[in-house]
Amino acid sequence: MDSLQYLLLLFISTVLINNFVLIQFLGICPFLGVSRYVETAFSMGLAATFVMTMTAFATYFINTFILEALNLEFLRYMSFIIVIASLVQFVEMFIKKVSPVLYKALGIYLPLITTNCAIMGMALLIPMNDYNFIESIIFGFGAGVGFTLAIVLIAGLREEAQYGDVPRDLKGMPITLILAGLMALAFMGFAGLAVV
Amino acid sequence: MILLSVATFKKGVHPPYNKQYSSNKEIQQIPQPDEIIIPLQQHIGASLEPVVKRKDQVRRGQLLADSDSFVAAPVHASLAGEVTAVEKVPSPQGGRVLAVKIKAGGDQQEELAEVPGKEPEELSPEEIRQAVRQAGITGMGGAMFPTHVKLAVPEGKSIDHLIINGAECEPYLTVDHRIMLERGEQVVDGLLYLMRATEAEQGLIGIEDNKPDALKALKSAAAEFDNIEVRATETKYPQGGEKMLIKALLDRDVPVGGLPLDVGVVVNNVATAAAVSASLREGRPLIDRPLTITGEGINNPGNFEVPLGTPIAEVIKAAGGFAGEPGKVILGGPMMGQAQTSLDVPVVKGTSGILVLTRNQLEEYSPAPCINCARCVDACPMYLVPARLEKLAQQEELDKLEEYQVMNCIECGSCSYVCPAQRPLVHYIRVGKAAVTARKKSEQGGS
Amino acid sequence: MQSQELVVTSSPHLREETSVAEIMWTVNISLVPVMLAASYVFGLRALAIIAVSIISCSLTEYIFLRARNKEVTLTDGSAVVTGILLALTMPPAIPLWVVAIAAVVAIALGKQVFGGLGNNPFNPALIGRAFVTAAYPVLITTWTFDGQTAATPLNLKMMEGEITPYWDLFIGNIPGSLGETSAFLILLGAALLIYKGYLNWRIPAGMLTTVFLLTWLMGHDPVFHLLAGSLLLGAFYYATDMVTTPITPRGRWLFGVGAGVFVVIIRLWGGYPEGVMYSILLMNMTVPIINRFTRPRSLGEVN
Amino acid sequence: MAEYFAIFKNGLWNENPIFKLIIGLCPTLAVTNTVVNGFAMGLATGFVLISSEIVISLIKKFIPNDVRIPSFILIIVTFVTFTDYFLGAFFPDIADALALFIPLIVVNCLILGRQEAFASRNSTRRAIFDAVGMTVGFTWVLVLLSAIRELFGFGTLAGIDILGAGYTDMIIMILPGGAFLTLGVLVGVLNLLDRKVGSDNG
Amino acid sequence: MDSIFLYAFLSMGVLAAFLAAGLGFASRTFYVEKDPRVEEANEILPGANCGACGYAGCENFAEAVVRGETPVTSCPVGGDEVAEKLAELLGAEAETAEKEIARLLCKGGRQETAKNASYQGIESCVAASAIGLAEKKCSYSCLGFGDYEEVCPFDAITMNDNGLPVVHDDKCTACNKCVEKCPHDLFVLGPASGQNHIRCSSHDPGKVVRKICEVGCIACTQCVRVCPVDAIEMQDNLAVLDYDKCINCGLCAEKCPVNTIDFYGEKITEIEITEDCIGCTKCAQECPVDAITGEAKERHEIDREKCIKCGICYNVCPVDAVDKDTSRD
Amino acid sequence: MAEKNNSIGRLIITLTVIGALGALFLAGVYEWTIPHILEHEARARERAIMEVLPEADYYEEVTHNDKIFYEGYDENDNFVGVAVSLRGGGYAGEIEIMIGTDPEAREIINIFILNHQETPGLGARITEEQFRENFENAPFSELEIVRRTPEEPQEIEAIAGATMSVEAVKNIVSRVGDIVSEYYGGGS
Repeated sequence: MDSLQYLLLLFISTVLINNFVLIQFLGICPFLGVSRYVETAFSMGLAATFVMTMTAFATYFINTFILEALNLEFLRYMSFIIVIASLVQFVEMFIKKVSPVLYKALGIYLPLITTNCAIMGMALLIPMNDYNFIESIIFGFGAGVGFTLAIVLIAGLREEAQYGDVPRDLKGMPITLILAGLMALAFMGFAGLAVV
Repeated sequence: MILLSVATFKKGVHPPYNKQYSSNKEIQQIPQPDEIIIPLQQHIGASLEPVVKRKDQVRRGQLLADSDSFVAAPVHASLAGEVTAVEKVPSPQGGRVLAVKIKAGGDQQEELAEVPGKEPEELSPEEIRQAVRQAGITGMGGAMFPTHVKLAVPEGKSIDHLIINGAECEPYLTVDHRIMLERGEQVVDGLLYLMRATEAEQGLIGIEDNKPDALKALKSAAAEFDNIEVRATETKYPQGGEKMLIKALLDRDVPVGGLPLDVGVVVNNVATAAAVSASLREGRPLIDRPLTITGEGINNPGNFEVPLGTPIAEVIKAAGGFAGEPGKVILGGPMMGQAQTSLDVPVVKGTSGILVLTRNQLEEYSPAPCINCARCVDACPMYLVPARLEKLAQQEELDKLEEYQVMNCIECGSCSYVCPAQRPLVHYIRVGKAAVTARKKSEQGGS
Repeated sequence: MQSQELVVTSSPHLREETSVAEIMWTVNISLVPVMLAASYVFGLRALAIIAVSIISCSLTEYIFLRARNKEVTLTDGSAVVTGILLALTMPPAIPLWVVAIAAVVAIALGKQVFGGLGNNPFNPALIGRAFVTAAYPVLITTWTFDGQTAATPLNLKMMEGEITPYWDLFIGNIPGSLGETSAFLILLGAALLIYKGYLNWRIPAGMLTTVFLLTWLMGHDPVFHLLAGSLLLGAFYYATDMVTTPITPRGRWLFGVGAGVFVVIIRLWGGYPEGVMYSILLMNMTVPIINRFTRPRSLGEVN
Repeated sequence: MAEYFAIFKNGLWNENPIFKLIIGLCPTLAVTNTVVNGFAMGLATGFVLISSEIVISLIKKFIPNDVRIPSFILIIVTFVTFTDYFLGAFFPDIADALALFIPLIVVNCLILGRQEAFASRNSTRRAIFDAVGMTVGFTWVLVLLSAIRELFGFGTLAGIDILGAGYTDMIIMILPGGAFLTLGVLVGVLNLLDRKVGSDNG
Repeated sequence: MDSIFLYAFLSMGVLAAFLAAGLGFASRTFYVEKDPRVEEANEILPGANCGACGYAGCENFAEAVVRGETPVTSCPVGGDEVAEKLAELLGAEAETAEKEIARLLCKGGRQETAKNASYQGIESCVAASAIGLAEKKCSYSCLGFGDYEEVCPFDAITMNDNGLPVVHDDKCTACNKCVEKCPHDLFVLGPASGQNHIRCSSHDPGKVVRKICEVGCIACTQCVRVCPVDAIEMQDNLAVLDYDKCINCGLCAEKCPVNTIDFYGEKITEIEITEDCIGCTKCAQECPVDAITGEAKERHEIDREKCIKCGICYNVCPVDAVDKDTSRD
Repeated sequence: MAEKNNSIGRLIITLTVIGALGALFLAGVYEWTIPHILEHEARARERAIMEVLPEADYYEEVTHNDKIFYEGYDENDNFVGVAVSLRGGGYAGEIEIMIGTDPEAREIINIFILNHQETPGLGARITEEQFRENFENAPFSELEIVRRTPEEPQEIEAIAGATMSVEAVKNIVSRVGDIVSEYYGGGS
């Protein structure tokens, strides 16, 4: 029971309090790039969440049974990036084969994910925080959900901002950054929740 | 308890009605105009081919133009005289339209079609539709949809209710009110023919409860018919909207993109019903129509029987001319009528009124930004989100416009009426509708 | 016959006699009792804060509009509304320059960068307040009452578990921000707005009910939670800011309930004693999505 | 030489990675709360960029098309790991401050993007100029951004007190929200400058 | 400690081999036939899949570019270089035609055209025409709100003080956006070299036009008659110019009594046949007014009485034996 | 490039070679840098221990039940106290604190914040000398946070605006008594 509550808190904390995008600055590129429309943002978020959960799973094993066992921590970045790259590739292949519909909705976002630093950051944070297997999975999933939440919300706001008369020089990226800043400001309301 | 007995729909607005200017003025005959202009497109549908040419002499009631197409209503001369031109003239709908110009001359005795004044039950639906088409009758509430088309029930559908729209929810206008008072029997008679034509069992007449005398008049006119019911509806705009009236009287929702007949109903205006009666009893084509001329900018507001094609300047003259400086001249009511650029445009079949507002009455057009107050959402009787439609139309997001059901807008103007920021919501929605329609057309053309 | 050209416009040709300015100024008037109470409870300093806030907001708006060659629309009263609402979130002991910074941020980053009135996604006053909360956390959490440092009712509850009597909360004899004193005067102002039809009841109803029910379910004192802090002010004034809230009826319920949930989460488990500001900002963020998924079904639409 | 200079200059303004290309933003936002951090991040990224552009422009002929990207990533990650250990060994303070964002240089689209867009299609000499130009372009915006944030956030510049003791630190400037807002406004201002300058020239 | 080297070598080698095998396998098994231009565009792109363009990866972007959904300049990573290459790839087929420029077929600005009413509402031509409202009496005229100013992606259209749009030739790319947008169909694409333009679209009869517009075509047909190459045709009360036939002589502009026709070119003031004439008779055959006389293989002469100075002889002479003097009108 | 031999074998060889060579290179880097990194870590730890055990001249690392304790001795080899590093959740992330104790007196000598992610200028003020002084001579018991100048040894003065961070430090430090007492008994 206790650990269940702990896992729930870990999840909430990853999604809201330490939101990957708005608080930890991870995955900013797709967050700003693929957030023009709510639909694409949501698909991107789903794809990222899926890959993040899988990555958490895979890198946990690589880290525990190869790197730490063989004292090869210095190969962490290299092995993780290889794992992420292959994983993305395999997932893409798999989806393409299994469901063309799903591929249209999610698959086309997969290539973007290799260079999404939220994935790599998440993979690296797991050994840094000494998470065990279940915690790692929860953390990976939570990070993905947090990413999805942020990217969908900002896509909604951006769609709306198009109707407004944004000053010419602020159009595009600057106004998106300002929106992200204001979102981060609002997310500060969650600060301190974790200590409960 | 009284409230409960009044039929109504949800949302809508309560504009000032201002009917006092003309509501107690009897319908008068307007002096005969010197020249009339008969546009060849006074209906929704295919355009007409003129059957007269320049210098032809025509009699009153003579056919001027017709079409082979089913969805069309022929036009007749409302003045005897000489055809002076067949050319494009400014149309009351904006733009230019081909029209026959006739200069008055000779005997003004009208030429009536030969119709044996048969009772409704003696005629077949098809015969009634034929007669209605020959008389060139269209909806006289404003939309000008050919009435015989409305009456043609497609295979597989059946009509159980025929509704006569006597709501007259447009502010200022009183002509329907007067028709019901003065020609109540004719309206009920027209209703009987219409019911026969559609084989509808039940006739319903809906009248806003601010016209108790009209309610009384029609109740007594319809008293002998069991299958006709006269009901009061709440005085609320747009109670006279077809879909609103159906909702109020029968609680049926007309499907998006559908017609009243999809829910077993046909709705006709009181003036149309009267015209149907006139055409079937007397063989009279639609060449005159009663209308209201009113507004603060008119000296003697009143209700007039006007030959179709009369330039509105003539009607204004008949009503004593402008009071003060005219600002806007509107054909129709203030909520849905169209402002005119010129006084040379003619009265057409759908012209239910001429409203003149003085210059002093007009406010400066200076819309403020939309503040999302959602008053438009709360007012829209069609449950649309006008504020959003405006933005989508601005950005030409056609897919989303369709998703937000822009085509379901009835352009009643309730949203613009309540908008505190004076946003031209209806105008934007029209732009959006036009764009969506254009795209649909080009897609169909392409495939 | 006609001396001047006729005017042509799209229909309708009638308009109800309201305007954005009228709505804004009515909001301002409805806040007068609260402002008077603030200056009675906290002294003239409260008035100084309000004045600085209004002037800074108006000035920023003016500069922005001039710089963008737009019509200067200060008379619509929206900058003044922001100024007053911002001032009411400030603690009485706040240095005036902090108020000015908050005001500039509120109008500049909260409103004008998005194109001015009607286009801002977040409530500008709350953006100003959230900005200075993050920038000067010490100054913004220093509360005074009768010239003494004092803790607000929610602080007292969080730190000491002490509950302030209801009556004090209701009439406003308590320390706190300028606007979070008297529940009674806030209700009075809100009543005016409801009477005029300028306040949508769904949001405050959803928000207050949610807070009441949730705190009660969690075993806290629901009445205290309703009256304490800026909940009433927030529910009636900040959460009902038309620009930053949903336009659909169902969306408004959702907004109110969501804001209520966040208030309770932050108050009971969060790092801050008060969560009204953040809960409204967080819900502001969701408005485009809410609007999208609560589009009313048009008459005759299937599904 | 003029040609090389043009390549170099490109990165400074016309194709400035941050405010024109808008890439590589994660570190830009995360580590720019002090000038020292911003500068160090710029150099670290620059080192990886330069070394990998050199290596890739040298071996580009031997890499089959299908594994182009994975090969580049492997080369990049090697240099990143090197940088990480090097900083940890000799500049532990900086390594601590930049923490997670050193390894994340791997997935900085700036690096991979330049390999694809430039190094794999140009001679080594041209690649060096491109990398150096991009590095300087990346670094100066990083330093400018961090200078603004540090000045308002701590009242200091590169640790030196500027605004005096009477200044109340504006803490938001060093928080995430402040990072987004500052960069947003900064890019806006730079756009304005760019437009003004551009219209004067044209 | 040496084992570290061994393990490192082995583990990464195996992992990398695994990745490579997967990739190679994927690229073969799941090969899909695609638009070759998409492939080419994809080749040009950086391939970093960073998403900065707003699309889901480079391939997605390549598809969008080829479909024309997004401008070639929208890959921020690739910069100008990539944009140029993409433009080259996509523009290959478009380059062949002669450069065209949008032309406005209305000259009736605020000063020239009678005003009918004062319009208040959305300041856009599309909006005004959607409800059939116009200020000017001429229902074919330019509504003057300048929607195209915004529509033009290249800032090539500005509104002048007279309420008419002006196309800036140097910026116009003949993208057709303004042609599509104008609700009165007042824009056409004409060859950039064209110097004659009949700037009216009114099909109203001349007597109507005369009353409402100072510069509207009154259908007097003088231009039709003067045109040496029959490039002008009357279509329902309106003179319409066929740009393909027009030789830019400017005669029609000169003749037009209401100044509807614009001529930007240089009018021939003097023309003569020099001694270089080889007497090929080509000019004499082509002259629309038979003003050239002369025997074959002898120097020809221009009859100044008959000559209309259209310049056809100058254009057709195979040995450049026609001299002309021009002056700007 | 595209025309090159793209056979699977070649793909594998290329990537394998790059990966393996990179790994070899990194192994070398690792061998070269790791002593320095370890040294830095050790030096940082030593500094922290000396900070919290000011009287100590040197320390010895002792492991009890997998838990590492740093015993401090002065130049005369007298035991002056024991330091231990504890972690716990802070406002923004984990906080790691080196705590020096005097098990005899059942008192805390001083603390040193090793790692934290608290808000700069706010929660980060827990690293300041002024705040750490609060813990000098604090007893082995539950500590208390007050919003005034502390009067009792167990009282810790709050930092305005950083309640959560102070609370976190207090919670972590409060645990030290039990941990140290378990192995160093002391006093009564």
